[in-house]
Amino acid sequence: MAASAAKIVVRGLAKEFADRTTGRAVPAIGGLDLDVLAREFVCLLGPSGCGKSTLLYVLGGFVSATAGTVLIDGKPVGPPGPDRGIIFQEYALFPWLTVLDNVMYGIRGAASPAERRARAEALIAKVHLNGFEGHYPRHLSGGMKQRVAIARTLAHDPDILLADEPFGALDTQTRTLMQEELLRIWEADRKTILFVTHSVEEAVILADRVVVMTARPGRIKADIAVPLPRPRDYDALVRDPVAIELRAELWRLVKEEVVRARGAG
Amino acid sequence: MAASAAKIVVRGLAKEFADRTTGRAVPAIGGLDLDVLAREFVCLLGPSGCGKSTLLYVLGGFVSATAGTVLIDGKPVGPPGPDRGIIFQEYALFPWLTVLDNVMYGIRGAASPAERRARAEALIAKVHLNGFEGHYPRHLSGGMKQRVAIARTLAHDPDILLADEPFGALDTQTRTLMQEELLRIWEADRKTILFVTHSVEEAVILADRVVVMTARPGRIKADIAVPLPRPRDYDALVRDPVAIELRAELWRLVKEEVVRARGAG
Amino acid sequence: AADPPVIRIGWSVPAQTQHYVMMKKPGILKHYGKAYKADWVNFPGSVAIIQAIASKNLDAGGISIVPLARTIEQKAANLKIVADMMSERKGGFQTTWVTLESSGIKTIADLKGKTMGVAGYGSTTDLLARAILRKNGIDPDRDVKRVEVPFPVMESAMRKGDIVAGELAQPFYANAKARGGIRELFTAQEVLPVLPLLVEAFTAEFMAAHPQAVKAFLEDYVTALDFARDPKNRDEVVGIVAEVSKLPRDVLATFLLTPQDYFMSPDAMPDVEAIQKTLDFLKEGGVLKTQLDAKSMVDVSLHPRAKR
Amino acid sequence: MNGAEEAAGKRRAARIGGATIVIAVLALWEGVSAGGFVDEQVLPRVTVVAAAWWELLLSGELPAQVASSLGRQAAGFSIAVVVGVVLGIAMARYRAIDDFAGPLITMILPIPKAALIPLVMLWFGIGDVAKTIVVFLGTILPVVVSAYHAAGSVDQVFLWSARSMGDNEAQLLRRVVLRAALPEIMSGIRMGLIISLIVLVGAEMLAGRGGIGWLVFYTLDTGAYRVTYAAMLTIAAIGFAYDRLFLAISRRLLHWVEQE
Amino acid sequence: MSAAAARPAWRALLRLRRGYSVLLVLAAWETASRAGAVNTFLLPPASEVLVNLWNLATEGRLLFHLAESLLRVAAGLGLAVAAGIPLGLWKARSRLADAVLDPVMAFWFPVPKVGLIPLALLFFGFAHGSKIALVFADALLPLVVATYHGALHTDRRLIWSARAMGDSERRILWRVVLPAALPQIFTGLRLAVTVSLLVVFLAEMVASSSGLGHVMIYALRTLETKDVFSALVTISLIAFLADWLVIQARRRVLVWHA
Ligand SMILES: Nc1ncnc2c1ncn2[C@@H]1O[C@H](COP(=O)(O)OP(=O)(O)OP(=O)(O)O)[C@@H](O)[C@H]1O
Ligand SMILES: Nc1ncnc2c1ncn2[C@@H]1O[C@H](COP(=O)(O)OP(=O)(O)OP(=O)(O)O)[C@@H](O)[C@H]1O
Ligand SMILES: [Mg+2]
Ligand SMILES: [Mg+2]
Repeated sequence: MAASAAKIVVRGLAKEFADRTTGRAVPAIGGLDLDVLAREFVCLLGPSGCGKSTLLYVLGGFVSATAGTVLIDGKPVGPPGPDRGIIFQEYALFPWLTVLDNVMYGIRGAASPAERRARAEALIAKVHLNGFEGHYPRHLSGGMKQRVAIARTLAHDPDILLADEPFGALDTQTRTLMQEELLRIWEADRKTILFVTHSVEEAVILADRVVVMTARPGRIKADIAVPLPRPRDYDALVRDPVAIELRAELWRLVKEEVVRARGAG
Repeated sequence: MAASAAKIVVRGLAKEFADRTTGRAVPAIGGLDLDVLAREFVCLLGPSGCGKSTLLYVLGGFVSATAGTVLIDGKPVGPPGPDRGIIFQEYALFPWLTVLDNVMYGIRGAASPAERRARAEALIAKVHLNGFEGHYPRHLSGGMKQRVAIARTLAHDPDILLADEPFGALDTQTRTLMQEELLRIWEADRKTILFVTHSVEEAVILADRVVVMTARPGRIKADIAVPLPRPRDYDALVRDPVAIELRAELWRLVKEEVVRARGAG
Repeated sequence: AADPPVIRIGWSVPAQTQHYVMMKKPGILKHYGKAYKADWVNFPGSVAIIQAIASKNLDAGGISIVPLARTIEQKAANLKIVADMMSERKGGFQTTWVTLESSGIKTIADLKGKTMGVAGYGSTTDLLARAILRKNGIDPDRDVKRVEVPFPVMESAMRKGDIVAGELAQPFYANAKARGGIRELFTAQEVLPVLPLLVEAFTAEFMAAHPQAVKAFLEDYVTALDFARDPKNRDEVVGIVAEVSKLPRDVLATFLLTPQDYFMSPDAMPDVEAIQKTLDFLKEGGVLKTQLDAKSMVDVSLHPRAKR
Repeated sequence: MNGAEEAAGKRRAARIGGATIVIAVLALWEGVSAGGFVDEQVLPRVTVVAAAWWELLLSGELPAQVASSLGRQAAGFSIAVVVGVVLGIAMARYRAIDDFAGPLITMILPIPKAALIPLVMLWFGIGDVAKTIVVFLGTILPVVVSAYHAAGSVDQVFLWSARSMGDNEAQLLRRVVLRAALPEIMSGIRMGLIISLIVLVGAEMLAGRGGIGWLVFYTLDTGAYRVTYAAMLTIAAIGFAYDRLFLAISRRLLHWVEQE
Repeated sequence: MSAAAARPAWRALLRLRRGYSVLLVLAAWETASRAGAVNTFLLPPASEVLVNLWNLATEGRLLFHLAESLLRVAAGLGLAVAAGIPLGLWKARSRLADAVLDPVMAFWFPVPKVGLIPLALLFFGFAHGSKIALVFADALLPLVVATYHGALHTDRRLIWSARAMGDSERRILWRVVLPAALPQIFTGLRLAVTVSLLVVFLAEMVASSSGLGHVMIYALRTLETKDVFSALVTISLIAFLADWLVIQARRRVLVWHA
């Protein structure tokens, strides 16, 4: 694939954190190359602490890389902007805003207040939180907060969606419903999605391509296309031999890294 | 089973939250009965927002019930104490303490400082965080924080362990390792465990009994014993017909509630 | 011998030259350190000194007459006037109400409708000014606007045009005069020819307990007064006042110990008659509620220059 | 340009900016006074003030006054920090203490200290104890209010965690509430530190036995304004030094706090 | 129902619970000066002060002076809020602003503002201006410091979220950093209210022809101790009321806060 055609191009990306207590540098990402095409749905798998969130932060423009280049639409990644939406692993809801106001926060453009409200309410309904519009985040359960965060990011309708385990706090069934919702939005609005997940199953259901990262400092260990036709049916995939094979393969790859990380300790 | 023999007895438990903004009461739990025997490992499944965390808070003595009785060892549940350890859904690490100090926080008794330190270090190794002892929570990844929280609670060695999705932020492989670790500790130290999870698979691997809650306000929908011999092997369970049947059944039960909650919305 | 008693004595600035000399030149004093010792404590003013006396933190102090009279009236402390310190009278400086030569104000009556500066509402000079205004047909509350302006700012406020007239005490008067363009409007002469400004007062308890100490103190007090009044010491005294007040020496030199300075009675004797007149004036003005008797307030039994 | 260089550049620019402001203010001051916009008697020229300062320094008066003040200030401030933090946390945690102390604090602390002087004299005399108490009364307000609000908004899960790990009340207060509230308490202490210098003037008005605050008030009264300004600038300089010290300590204590 | 009927009285008692310490102090004060334990010249009995206060208030003179003081406090405090909060936010969010403002403020704040009263009088006039300026100068400190510290520790992910949704840094200041700092800003506001009251009375004591501070210094000069304490009690009551208002506002604005 030609680098120029890719929506996101990452070359030789490295990120070190300064550890103020010991004075040493902690390498989080160590020389990572990655391309994501426009409208592609890429899932990112990797052992805990391997640098997945850090990668998203760099792509989002929140932290700067120690080395390497990151291009978005062919241009070096700039400061955070509304073209890249992010769902943080730890939600980051505004505690002083109600659910409705949190979701409305990111909606802009020419929309009238009434339209913005309607749009926010529709999204709240999509994450099954109708009735909680007036609640403040601290009165919500973990999963509910996560769903508000999802709705908020979708509301402002970014071109690229960076999602950091957005369904991690949801029960499997709600998660399935959310996955379906996300896929619908992805197809309709033709977004580019980079999606961090811990679940091999989820990756197989959602992704065009699954990227597996090595243990810290994170690099790309494997980059595997998911050759399954869409729409994908959860129940069918349970028995689909390609899917079973893929899951086993991904499982093995991550396991290898987890074991390696453990050994390195 | 005789109520008197149970370690935890919950009868007619109800919990309403006052919603200050609207003035109405939000029912979180609505008449819940539950028994947990000593040394039993019970998993709690239920749709997002159904009151699982709230139930743990009541058992922990952090919030008081609106109605009903909760007995621990036959006595009404008292204020929070070291007999009941809790792993919070949102970690609750002390940001001003290093990983080591967080884990050492709960260790007490006659142990000398050196012993306490050794014990903490052993637990940190068990959650695969050696090398990060001197780090502060804000320098850890999501999954690493969660593992510190697990280690901290295990370190102070409670009689009853209340765990709120303790492995939610971990990749499947690390999660498996942690599950094995937890089962080892449970068997060796003969703890009573109430374990909230979103994963049907996890419940089947870990639990003696799985309890499924209804949508909000939470009640017990089903209480199902897991008739699988221990030790349970992950790979074997994938193919075990009893396990497959059980998973399907649990899946169906939770799904019903998710759908119901959605309709009620 | 036992340690001599310590007199805890309050002082303030300005116009307590006797005290400043005693503080800075104990060498000229005969009894200091032998018959008594002094603990000199500075206070922002007479009121604070009286509060300190009432709370038993002081035995004596240089006090102005209004707060002293109010204290005695309210029986807050049993204070006795033992010596004169400074007064305003002919032959010495009197607090002066001035205006700019260019202001167009010629008489007191011209002040009608104008704004004038008061250094401190409720102070002795304020009461005097009110009486004088009234005497000249001006209601101090209605016909003029009177704003409070601290002494050091008075001249500037006048030159800036914020007020058309204001009162000046020393050294501010001397300073303004030196800079020119200032015209005198009136002094308190008209209502009180002699105003005992500051007196030395002791508590009756202390006098009863340590008469010898007080006697010795007063002897030294007179010594300091004589020293200050001696023309050959003028330079040194100006230096002492400059050091104590932190004011520039050259400013003080223009008036200190000249007829432009407050009047220090050579015998340091309290002027009972003038005090009585002042008390009467205060009673008339409503500041005092009762008629006080000056004689009973004064006790010169230990004064070295009292005629016995 | 890398991040470190950029930061250094910004710091340098800031230092230059700060110095420019200081020089501009001093120049403006000199100009306003020398140009006759404000009477020189009320606002002596910078050069005159500087000369007065130098004189006071050489005569040994300034160092002596500063030394006598700093003792009172340090004592009053330290007691205020200890009492303020303890009282603030206690008020946040125990309703009964809040009910008792809360109204008293809000009613007594806004009373001008100058007005309380007679009572302070009555009960504590006119010595260093009395002055230290005035400094204490002036300083405790920001500390106690900050500690109160900070301790009242400690995240519940921290308290719960500590409780379930067996902390008793004392341990909870020391190991969790105090630590979690520390960032906000430190901001109260910072204000208290500054205010403790300001209230020296009020405290030393009580009865003069010297002190830098006494010097301010005393010369304000006599009209020796060049000394007033010299003393005020000295206090400001001490405040500046204290604030630097505070920042250094605070950075050490609060290194765990997240900052972007 | 009896419980419902009993409620108002019970509520009233509950409210009293927060005032009893003040009553205790009043009682102690009264007993001490009645029993002769303290010089009534320095501390007149509470009852006499309250009666005196009532007389002054009904005479109307006190209310005029009270209004003058309150006007000055409101104006000075208002300006301090309007300037202090933006300054604090700006200082917290811009390294340049911090580096420039920090030394300037560290130098300016500890200056005892009483020393500036003569200057303030000439610059801002003998009426309200000089007092408002002094209130402003001192009330700024708690507002800037509290806002700064509150804003400094804003969760960085909240700022990131806003950035990712296209907010400019200016907008982030108002929409994210300000609300995040609000709990501490309210602490600063509480302090600023008290400081303003302190300063206005002090300024009025040094040079003023009206206001409660003026009433007090006038009474002090003529040693009308009861008037002095009447002014002090008024100050206390005002401070208590103002503080109560701030706390109520805090409760309303910070519904989302723990
Ligand atoms: N602010 C920081 N300072 C220092 N080190 C950090 C910081 N943030 C992250 N790290 C380190 O960088 C590494 C990668 O962290 P990151 O959060 O990207 O992991 P992750 O892949 O998202 O893990 P998880 O799946 O557990 O969320 C970790 O080892 C972590 O300790
Ligand atoms: N402090 C609170 N105030 C008001 N309502 C609350 C509060 N805490 C929880 N709730 C409500 O109680 C219900 C149950 O919350 P709880 O956190 O127990 O759910 P949960 O089962 O743990 O969900 P999840 O799986 O998403 O964590 C939710 O609807 C929530 O809105
Ligand atoms: Mg992560
Ligand atoms: Mg929960």
